[in-house]
Amino acid sequence: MISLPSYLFISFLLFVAGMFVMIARKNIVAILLGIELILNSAALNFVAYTKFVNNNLDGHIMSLFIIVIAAAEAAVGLAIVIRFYQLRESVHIDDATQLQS
Amino acid sequence: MNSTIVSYLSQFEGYQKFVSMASSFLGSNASGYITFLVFFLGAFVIVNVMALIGGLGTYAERKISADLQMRQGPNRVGPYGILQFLADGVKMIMKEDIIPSASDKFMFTLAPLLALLGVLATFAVIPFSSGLMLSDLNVGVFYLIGVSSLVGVGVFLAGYSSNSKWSMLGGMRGASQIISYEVPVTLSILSIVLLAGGMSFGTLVNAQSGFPHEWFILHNPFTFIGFFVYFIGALAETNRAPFDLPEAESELVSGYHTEYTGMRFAFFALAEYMEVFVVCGVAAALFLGGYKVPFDLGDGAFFTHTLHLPEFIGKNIGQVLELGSFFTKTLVLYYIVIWIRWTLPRLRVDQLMTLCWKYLTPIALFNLVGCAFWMYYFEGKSLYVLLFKSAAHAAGAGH
Amino acid sequence: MFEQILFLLSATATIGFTVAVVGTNNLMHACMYLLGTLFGVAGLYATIGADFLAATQIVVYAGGVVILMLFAIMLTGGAEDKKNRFGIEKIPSMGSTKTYIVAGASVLIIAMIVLKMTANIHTANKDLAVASTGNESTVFNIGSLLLTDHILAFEISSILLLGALVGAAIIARPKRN
Amino acid sequence: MASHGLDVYMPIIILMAFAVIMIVGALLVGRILRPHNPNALKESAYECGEEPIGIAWSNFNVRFYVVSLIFIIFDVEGALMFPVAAVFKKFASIGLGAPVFASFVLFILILFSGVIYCWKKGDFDWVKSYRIPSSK
Repeated sequence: MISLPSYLFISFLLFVAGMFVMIARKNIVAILLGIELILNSAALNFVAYTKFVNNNLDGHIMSLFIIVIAAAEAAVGLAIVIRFYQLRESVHIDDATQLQS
Repeated sequence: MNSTIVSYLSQFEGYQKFVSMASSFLGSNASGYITFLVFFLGAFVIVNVMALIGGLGTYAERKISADLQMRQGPNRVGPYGILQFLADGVKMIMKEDIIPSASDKFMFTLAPLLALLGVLATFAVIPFSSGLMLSDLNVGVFYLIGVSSLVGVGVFLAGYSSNSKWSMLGGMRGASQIISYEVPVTLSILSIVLLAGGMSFGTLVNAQSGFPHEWFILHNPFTFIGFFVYFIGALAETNRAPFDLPEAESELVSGYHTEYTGMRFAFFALAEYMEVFVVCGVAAALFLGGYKVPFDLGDGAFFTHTLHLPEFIGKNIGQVLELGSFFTKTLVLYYIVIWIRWTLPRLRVDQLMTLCWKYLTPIALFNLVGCAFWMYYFEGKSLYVLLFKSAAHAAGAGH
Repeated sequence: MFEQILFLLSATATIGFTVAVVGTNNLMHACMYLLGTLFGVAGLYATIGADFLAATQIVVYAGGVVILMLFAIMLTGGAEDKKNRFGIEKIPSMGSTKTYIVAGASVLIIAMIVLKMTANIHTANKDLAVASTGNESTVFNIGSLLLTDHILAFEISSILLLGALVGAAIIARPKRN
Repeated sequence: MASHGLDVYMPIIILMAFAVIMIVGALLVGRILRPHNPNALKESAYECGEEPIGIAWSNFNVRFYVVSLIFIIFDVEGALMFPVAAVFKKFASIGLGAPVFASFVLFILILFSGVIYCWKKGDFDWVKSYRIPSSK
């Protein structure tokens, strides 16, 4: 039961859900939330392949750095959202049409 | 060797016999079920004992504060009022459960659950003794840091979901305070991990020994400062006075649990008192030798070999001594926490942030570098060993 | 036995909470469901023997990213539902029918492509599943790898974090005028 | 008995289940015991006896975000440093203490420069660091 395809399937579901959230939502914070789901699915894939295919720990290192980058991305992304909100009083993605405030 | 409660029990013949008996009774290998049963019973006992300690904590708090202020304290229910917490519990459960109509009901229910979940899940790795440790995770301390940060989410949610201004202010303050002080706490734990060479509580405790000079607090000057950094940070993380800004009565009514009544409020209080025990236990395990007993009495070899007691009894006497050692250290720290609460005035928010980011975090980083240097330069030998060696060397040279 | 139970619990939590994240229309609730998903993924890591990654997932996500997101939601008007001075809804609805249709269609296309690409992995499963070994701790191996093979990535990640810290602080800090 | 590797996670699941059971059980038991007669006044938010004005889910100061930002950077830093700290002893015992110490300290120094930056920019001064952002 616990085999590579089961992990890949969960990872696939996470990816699809993240994709759906990213496209369907209009709130920038919700879009960042979808990105977190996608990054998680990628990290899960790395660990699953590491376990079932090549059995060294490089996939773990990769997932560790994915988590690091996800945290950095969330920090910077949410900072941009907050700045955007201060300027335009909105977190609607369609309002973000100008590069300069 | 992972020293969980199951591996401790499985070294006795009776347990093995019981497992094989159950296996033949069930017709299949029963060790999995027995393991589950042992863990379940162990977790049940630990949760109940901790809830009792949490309850007694409220009693102790009131009694000690009364003592410090030359009052009587609770003295009606039971001898010396010791059953006061039961009366409080009964009162809490009889109280009407009010959910504010403007609140977010789902979050309002979720918040105490997260706070309690964050505390209860840490009990899995607390080393009560070498045998009574539910699971010796390889990432023990790291796991504990992660799970206990759920309490911060719970506090924030409690403040958010109530839709009351006092609660919201308390929740924001509480969450930012908890996450801020997690930084110096993590860094001081990191320096101990560096010296012990492992993250599991088994490794961390076994790197120390029974006597104070073998504890990590007296290992080198950096860990000595690190203990105080950890302790101050842990005080702030549990929202205890002098860091009780999230629930500052004189400013925020009751902070993040202003709108909570009855059992929901009781769970926040219980989670807080249990978390105080957890951070005191971690301080005892990391810095004060944990469950170690002087002269290695804890492993029971003395009782079986010198006093010729049966192995089962000898080992269990050792375990009881270890439990006593751990609980003594933890409860002394618990007393100090209460003592500090009733002695020091509350900080202001800006002082809180200044203390965390301008003092504790740089000090903790400096400690970490210092411990790394100590590890590299002195190969991790403790100050005592170094001094003793140099003294012996000087004495040898003198002759 | 317990391996299966842990896997089933984690997988159920992951999938269930992910569906909830997709389904809910309340951003705060979505954040909480995301917390559940992340815990489920941590459980999945635990079942593959990646104990350190499971703990990292809990520390970084449960303690860090989720709180950061909750703060950001509060700082961008919380759940308050009103129009701003441009007449735009301050907090937009989580999506409209149009976006749901577009998202559904693109997800379906991606799903078909991915399933087509990975169709043979199910048949190749027999060769793949043999490589799994015991569940020894990964902490020391990860530490050793970080200090030997991946030392450059380790150091550069600190520069990345420094950049993220400085950049995000500059962006979020209100300008003094 | 050779305990299976994943058994160490069993107590965590059990304890989490206990937490859920405690909350649900107490609320269910309480439902039988306690009175239940709500009214609008009881269910309104507490504002010292006044009628609540508006709702509380409003904007907060950005300082909270900057603090949590610094926290998450340190959290991730901790996640990277924990395994390195755990193997430090092993590397030191085989005579590789110096390079490991150097890379470890370099890592800390790079991050500490970020702390110094935020310190200098006044992100840690809770009171006087910001004016209220003026709405244009």
